[in-house]
Amino acid sequence: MKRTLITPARNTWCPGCGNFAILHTLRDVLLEREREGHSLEQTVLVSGIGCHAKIADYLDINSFYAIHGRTIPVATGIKLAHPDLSVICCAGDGDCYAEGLDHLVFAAKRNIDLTMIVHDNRVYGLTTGQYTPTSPLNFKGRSTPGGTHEKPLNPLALMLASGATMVSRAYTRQLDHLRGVLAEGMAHRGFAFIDVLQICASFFDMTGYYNEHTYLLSGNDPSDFWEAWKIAREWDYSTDAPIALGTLYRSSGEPVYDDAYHSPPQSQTERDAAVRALIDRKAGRLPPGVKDA
Amino acid sequence: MKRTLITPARNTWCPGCGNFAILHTLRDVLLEREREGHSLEQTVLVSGIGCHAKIADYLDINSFYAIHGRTIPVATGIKLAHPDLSVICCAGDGDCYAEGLDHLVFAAKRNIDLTMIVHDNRVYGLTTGQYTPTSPLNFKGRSTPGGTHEKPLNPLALMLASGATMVSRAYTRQLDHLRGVLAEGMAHRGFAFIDVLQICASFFDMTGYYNEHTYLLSGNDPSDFWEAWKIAREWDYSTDAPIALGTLYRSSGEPVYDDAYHSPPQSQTERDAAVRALIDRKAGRLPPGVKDA
Amino acid sequence: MKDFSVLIGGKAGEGINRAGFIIGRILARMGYRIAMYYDYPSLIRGGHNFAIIRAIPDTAVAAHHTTVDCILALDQNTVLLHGARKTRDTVVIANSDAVKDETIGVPIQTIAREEGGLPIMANAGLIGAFCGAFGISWDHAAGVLREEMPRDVEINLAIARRGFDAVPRNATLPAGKSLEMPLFTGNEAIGLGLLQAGLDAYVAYPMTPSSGILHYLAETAPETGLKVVHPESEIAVMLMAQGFAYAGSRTAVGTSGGGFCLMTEGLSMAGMSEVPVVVVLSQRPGPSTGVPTYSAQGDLGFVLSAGQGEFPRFVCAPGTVEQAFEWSGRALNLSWKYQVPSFVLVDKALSEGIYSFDDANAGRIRKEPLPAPDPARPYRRYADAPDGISALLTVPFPGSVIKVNSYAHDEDGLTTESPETIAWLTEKRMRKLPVMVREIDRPDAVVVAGNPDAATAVLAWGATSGICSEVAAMLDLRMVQPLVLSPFPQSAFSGACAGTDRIVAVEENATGQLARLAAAHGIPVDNQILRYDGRPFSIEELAGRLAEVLS
Amino acid sequence: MKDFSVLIGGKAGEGINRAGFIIGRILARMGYRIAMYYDYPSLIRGGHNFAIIRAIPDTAVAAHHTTVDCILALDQNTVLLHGARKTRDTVVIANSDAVKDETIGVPIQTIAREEGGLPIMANAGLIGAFCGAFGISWDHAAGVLREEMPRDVEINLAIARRGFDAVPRNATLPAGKSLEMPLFTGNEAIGLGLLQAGLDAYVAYPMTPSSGILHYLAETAPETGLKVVHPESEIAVMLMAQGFAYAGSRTAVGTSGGGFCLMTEGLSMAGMSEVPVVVVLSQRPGPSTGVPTYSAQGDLGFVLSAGQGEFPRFVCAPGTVEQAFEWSGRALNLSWKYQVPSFVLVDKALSEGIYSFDDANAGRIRKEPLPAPDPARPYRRYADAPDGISALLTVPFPGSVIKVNSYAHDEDGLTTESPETIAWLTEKRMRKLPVMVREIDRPDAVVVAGNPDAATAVLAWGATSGICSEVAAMLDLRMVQPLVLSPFPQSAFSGACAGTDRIVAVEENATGQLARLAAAHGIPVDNQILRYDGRPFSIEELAGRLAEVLS
Ligand SMILES: Cc1ncc(C[n+]2csc(CCOP(=O)(O)OP(=O)(O)O)c2C)c(N)n1
Ligand SMILES: Cc1ncc(C[n+]2csc(CCOP(=O)(O)OP(=O)(O)O)c2C)c(N)n1
Ligand code: SF4
Ligand code: SF4
Ligand SMILES: [Mg+2]
Ligand SMILES: [Mg+2]
Repeated sequence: MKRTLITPARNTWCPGCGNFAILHTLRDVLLEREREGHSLEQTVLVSGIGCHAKIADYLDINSFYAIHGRTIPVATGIKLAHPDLSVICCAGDGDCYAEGLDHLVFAAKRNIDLTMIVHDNRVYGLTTGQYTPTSPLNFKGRSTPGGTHEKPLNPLALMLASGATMVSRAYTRQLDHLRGVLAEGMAHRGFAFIDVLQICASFFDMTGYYNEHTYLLSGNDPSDFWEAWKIAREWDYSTDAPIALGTLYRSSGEPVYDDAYHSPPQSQTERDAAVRALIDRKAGRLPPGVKDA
Repeated sequence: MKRTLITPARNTWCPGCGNFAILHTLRDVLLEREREGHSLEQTVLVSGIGCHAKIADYLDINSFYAIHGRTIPVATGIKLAHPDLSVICCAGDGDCYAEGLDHLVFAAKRNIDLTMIVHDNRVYGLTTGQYTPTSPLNFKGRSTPGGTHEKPLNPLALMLASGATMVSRAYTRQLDHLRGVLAEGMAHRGFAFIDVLQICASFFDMTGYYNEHTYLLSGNDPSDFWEAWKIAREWDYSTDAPIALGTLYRSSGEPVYDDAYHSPPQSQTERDAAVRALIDRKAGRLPPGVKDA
Repeated sequence: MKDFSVLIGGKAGEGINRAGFIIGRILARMGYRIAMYYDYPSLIRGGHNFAIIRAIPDTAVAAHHTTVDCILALDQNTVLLHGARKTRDTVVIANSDAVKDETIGVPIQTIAREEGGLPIMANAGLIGAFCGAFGISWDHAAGVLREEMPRDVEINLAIARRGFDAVPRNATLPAGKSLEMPLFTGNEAIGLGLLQAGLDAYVAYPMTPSSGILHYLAETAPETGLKVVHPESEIAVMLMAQGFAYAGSRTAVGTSGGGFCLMTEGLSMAGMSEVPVVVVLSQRPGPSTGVPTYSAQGDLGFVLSAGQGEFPRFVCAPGTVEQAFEWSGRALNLSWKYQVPSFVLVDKALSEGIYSFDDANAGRIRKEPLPAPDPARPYRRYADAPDGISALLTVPFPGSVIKVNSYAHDEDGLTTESPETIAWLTEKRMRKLPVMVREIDRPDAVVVAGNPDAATAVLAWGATSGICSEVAAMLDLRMVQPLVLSPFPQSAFSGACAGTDRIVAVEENATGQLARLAAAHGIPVDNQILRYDGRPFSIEELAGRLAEVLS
Repeated sequence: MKDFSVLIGGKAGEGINRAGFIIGRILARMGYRIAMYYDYPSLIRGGHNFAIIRAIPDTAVAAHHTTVDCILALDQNTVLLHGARKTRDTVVIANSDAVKDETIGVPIQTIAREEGGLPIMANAGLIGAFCGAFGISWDHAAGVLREEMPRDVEINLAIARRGFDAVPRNATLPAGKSLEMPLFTGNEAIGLGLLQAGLDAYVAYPMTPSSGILHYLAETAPETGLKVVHPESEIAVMLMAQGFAYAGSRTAVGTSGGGFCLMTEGLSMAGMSEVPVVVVLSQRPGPSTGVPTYSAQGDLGFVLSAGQGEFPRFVCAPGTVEQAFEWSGRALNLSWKYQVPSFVLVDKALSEGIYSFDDANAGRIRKEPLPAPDPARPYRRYADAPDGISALLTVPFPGSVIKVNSYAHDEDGLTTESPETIAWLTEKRMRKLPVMVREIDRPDAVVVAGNPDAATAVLAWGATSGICSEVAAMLDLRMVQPLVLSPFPQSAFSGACAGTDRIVAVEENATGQLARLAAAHGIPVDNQILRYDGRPFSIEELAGRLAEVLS
């Protein structure tokens, strides 16, 4: 029987929600990878909390439905325990640009091999429409009925400044493009960051705006950090400007954090001996090998 | 009697510690500001936890000796309560680039009017020498005796990407320059970020290295974001490179977050009336002015 | 029909909460008092939402029955899922555009479309039909609708009128004698109580079921001058609040369990630094993300001991909107008076339930002035005092340096490692406790309802005490509700329980947290009725469970 | 001289801790058992550090006396501050380069310089002088020094020898009969116990007094294959640990109170997701930053109820290095067996104290295999089970999809809002409790020492139980130490207290947290001896306090 990779859980996203696009595109990418020989058992999805995170209920693969803002540390633990796993984070913009921002910067800094998909609807969906760090200046949400007083973060610029080795943007109404970027992210060794402009049909429907302002990158050289930086700064998530979709930056020469974590666990016998040695050495019964603390 | 601005608390920094330079330079800057008419009562220092933070015990001005990583939210609360206060954060690199990094990015994003002084000794001093986010790759500390596997953060690049409107670097062995930068930071309206390369005499004494590699910026145009970005990327806090000291970036046209928080508190009578109105309106006894939630 | 219940149900996004509120207001203006339970899953569109509005003329009401007198069905699910709530007399009015085979059908979607309204305006048609069916005059209904639907009011009125006209009058609800009482959610009542007591700032990160406070206070800020901040995380919230307080602003924060976890480090800082802060914690079923939009009482033990180290704290747990209004204000004053953290511990049922607010009988708390320090002496933030309470100055203060500190410190706020100073500071903190006890251990810290002389008592806290009061009165039992949980009002509680020979605790948790607290204070509980599925008891259910236990 | 104490003092940065350890080892190799208390303020250079090493041949030792037999003074402060510890017989050996007017002066700084050593090597001279003064053979001393100072060993030996030769022999310490026992800090013993029981990964952010575990495990990782991570914050620590566990690595984390606060949200997630994790929490005086390098027992109540919602947890509180070794391992097995969080709750006194480790009599815990799921059925992560314990599989597992979830969920780990499933899941969690109680409520969960038949008992927990044992034996009292605090070992504890008519609790906190727990379990405490200045009792102090209370 062919697995559809969709669980029987009832889908409760709103009609028109961009999350459907991410769910189905990711499913397709995973199936494609399976055809290419990547076992799905070796894939793990980690989600935060928010509308986006329901994808953990819907996608029929291993998943850790974590807490608000914390996809990355969970995913990091999984990856360091088992560097052979493919680990995907599906996070929200409130989730990972507000509550959990520090983890995001550290994942980029470490260049840990994760695929980071941010469902960036630029609003807190599940808690009914407050501003997030990528909402435009003057956004009127339920916690800021008079409009926000702060400019948004530019997550692509932040990721470039933090050391991410793949930095991309996609859009839920550009399905083929989205599929390509997700596949590229999964194939990338290192921290692959993908900001997906995701339509929130209920609280911040930017379909018209995005349709008008987005364009597909072509001909850019993703190994050129300076060009990437220039593209990243084109649109500041607030002021009208062309919005590039695609991979701004990709580099493969950087050290990958999890490379240092491939050691196999000791057997009980080995461990017994190691502990024995640590004890004996403290009583001078073994030549000092490891320096004592 | 002239105030020395130094409390009677016993100073417990190590001999040769760069924190002395920050303490005395900041003291001088404050005294100078007092002479210029800025009342010291209107100045508040917020510190984190670490060697750096002891400055709250030593400097005889209003202070909030907070917890590890949390200078910024405390300072933000103080500033929003009283936008007329001058609020200074003295933070550590472990403190504000690890534990509290998200607050730092948000302070920059908001462009809140704080002076952020990071005592960047590139090591956890008070907890005896572990690596921090600005320690170089392969740093051997007590938690990483085999060396770290991750490249450092570049805090200047991060701050530029996050919206800070003043981004500077100083060095504790360049006292006059440090004094100038601190004074400039205090005079700046908006988020003034100063990464101070601070010598840790006990765990990471980079004096020789910094003496050799640092140079004073001159002739750069701090209003030129691109130039600032280029200077910020010269040195990655790991690889040998020239280390610029000075103000890379300064801009004054951006909205300042605390500008929206100048409203005076209501009197009890006004408040009584406001609550009365909110209650009555719910029973239809007042024309609906504010829309109900 | 002295005790009237109506259920309205439909999909998320169809405005059930709002429609329920409007029906409540229509009845409130007729002199009824209202309690509305609002049930919704954690999703934005679709699914099933419903509200049960219970109304009694002139009499306080807190809970709902198993059955209702009227069902207003926007969709088929409402009819399917609530069949068990029907009696022979229940009137069902359904949106005939979406619901098959019901007694009274009104094509409200068609009507809304025909009148040029948005789809969501269909519920005006259902409200109109409800009024028509229950003999509520059109003018009365239209009056409320005009106030509550000011946008596109004429279209809404036209839709409602067509609903009104489409149904036969079924019964006539008699009017009560009372003036209209305003309807508030528990969250709004908390916000109002804080405002009344002089709140200067409110800082929160959204988290169900506490977000309503943030939304309400943000929305009303232009009228109150309140500074409202929604920052990057609950950690920031808790720390910012103390920055505000240090600079002289009375400040509260609001959250639910997960967000509160992130505040515990800052809470402990408040304990050491003696910077005041009010924490509103609205409970939902845990552990962890749990069940975000349902109710629970599972965080009492956590709140009582959260934060490393030992420091006094004030915890109150209101159960009604009047209590929420009064005790939120008290919490604010107490926190500033004693320089300890204060908690307002509530639950989703109260936070998001809608209730008539008995303004005239609600305690109105105003900002209490604080004692000034001795002007003859230099100010010391942590000056020793017999009751442990140093005079509180905030920055900027002319001529004073004000230092607060999360380390153990001396009277000036300078860090100490001296054993004597550490011990002194610990004792200074702890000396507040007896004074706090004296302040709160008064009869009003523990509510007694039902039959106060009954030998069997139902023990309850938070929103559950509402239904327990009603059922206790029904069954001639005593109801005891401690409003203050820390410091424990030992004598008030003993007094309230005096003469009982049996105590049954009713709680929405799995381990009996209030029962444990009572036992620790020498009053063991004989039986426990626990519920932990996120749902409230109906009156009949609770009465049945009590009868079982007592039989 | 059967019971020998030596104090060494100097400035931070002069290697007092290390020198104390080496003196301990010299004595340990003579057959003594050792307990070393290390006292230091929170600074890196300067100030005053001291260590008191108490040594008894062949007999366990845990605490120190008010007075010492020898003072080794690197600086003047040591002499000034510890005058009260001197008896007529106390031998004071001082660094005459820095200390004036002492009985025996040795110019160790001059010596170190002359021998071409670094300034810090001066303390080798003092160690040598100590050996000389107490008749410890040079060969014996040199043997230990060679092992402990492998870098520049010849210079160190030359400095030590000159110290050795510079002092007259004062007394001859008799040798014991035992083989040298290794010396460990509590932190190291915890690390070892975790390793022994099969730890795969350790994740921590540095925080005194728990950092020693991180340092030790990182340093020994090349030999143990352990994965050690020091990430950006304690929030990351707690979440990473659960990522590790989900992917099959047995993982522990370590912190102190402030860091633990930040872990509580993740802790609650572990409660809901049933992902195992071991938390080592080493206490220091709070609230908040408090007094980082001193000891306290103020976080018990917090640990027992931390995290929103209700879930079982296992809490043990070892008081000796042997207990730390054994119970850390048990905690690891228990967490994985029951899929609940386990705590190892210790304090600075144990964490950073140095003790002889009685390897032969320490329980050696090995990794317990877990039951496999029924291979005939599709794997369900939260499959129902009579004892609430579903078989635990971790990713990757061929043919299985493994979903864990912080929301209330069904057997497959899919989110639920159904009242029945929520109640089922709550009960599943709670059903573990009686099984956990059966597992731990055995006599070894509560230690009885002193005179087990005495009618007066001293109740203690954590490191304080060491001194309480000794004082209880002195005063012919019973000593009761619950090693397990959650679930509470009710019958073991009742058994241990059977026949007492008076219980005196000794705790390092201000409110008597263990006393409260005991009372809640039906064993009220009659008297409390509380200390909250961060310092340990000396034997004489505690005996005096006890005598006072019992008089
Ligand atoms: C610690 C914590 N704080 C707050 C919440 C409440 N909360 C749940 S989802 C959410 C916002 C989600 O926004 P986003 O991450 O943008 O996801 P979206 O719903 O838009 O997909 C919040 C604040 C929580 N679950 N945990
Ligand atoms: C939540 C929390 N985690 C850990 C600590 C322990 N701690 C105290 S200071 C410090 C490191 C300080 O490093 P840094 O901020 O660089 O300051 P420095 O000492 O170098 O000035 C740590 C980890 C703490 N106090 N609180
Ligand atoms: S609220 Fe927005 S993000 Fe959430 S499900 Fe609906 S459309 Fe999607
Ligand atoms: S450890 Fe380093 S940073 Fe700390 S006081 Fe000493 S020299 Fe300064
Ligand atoms: Mg979002
Ligand atoms: Mg540092």
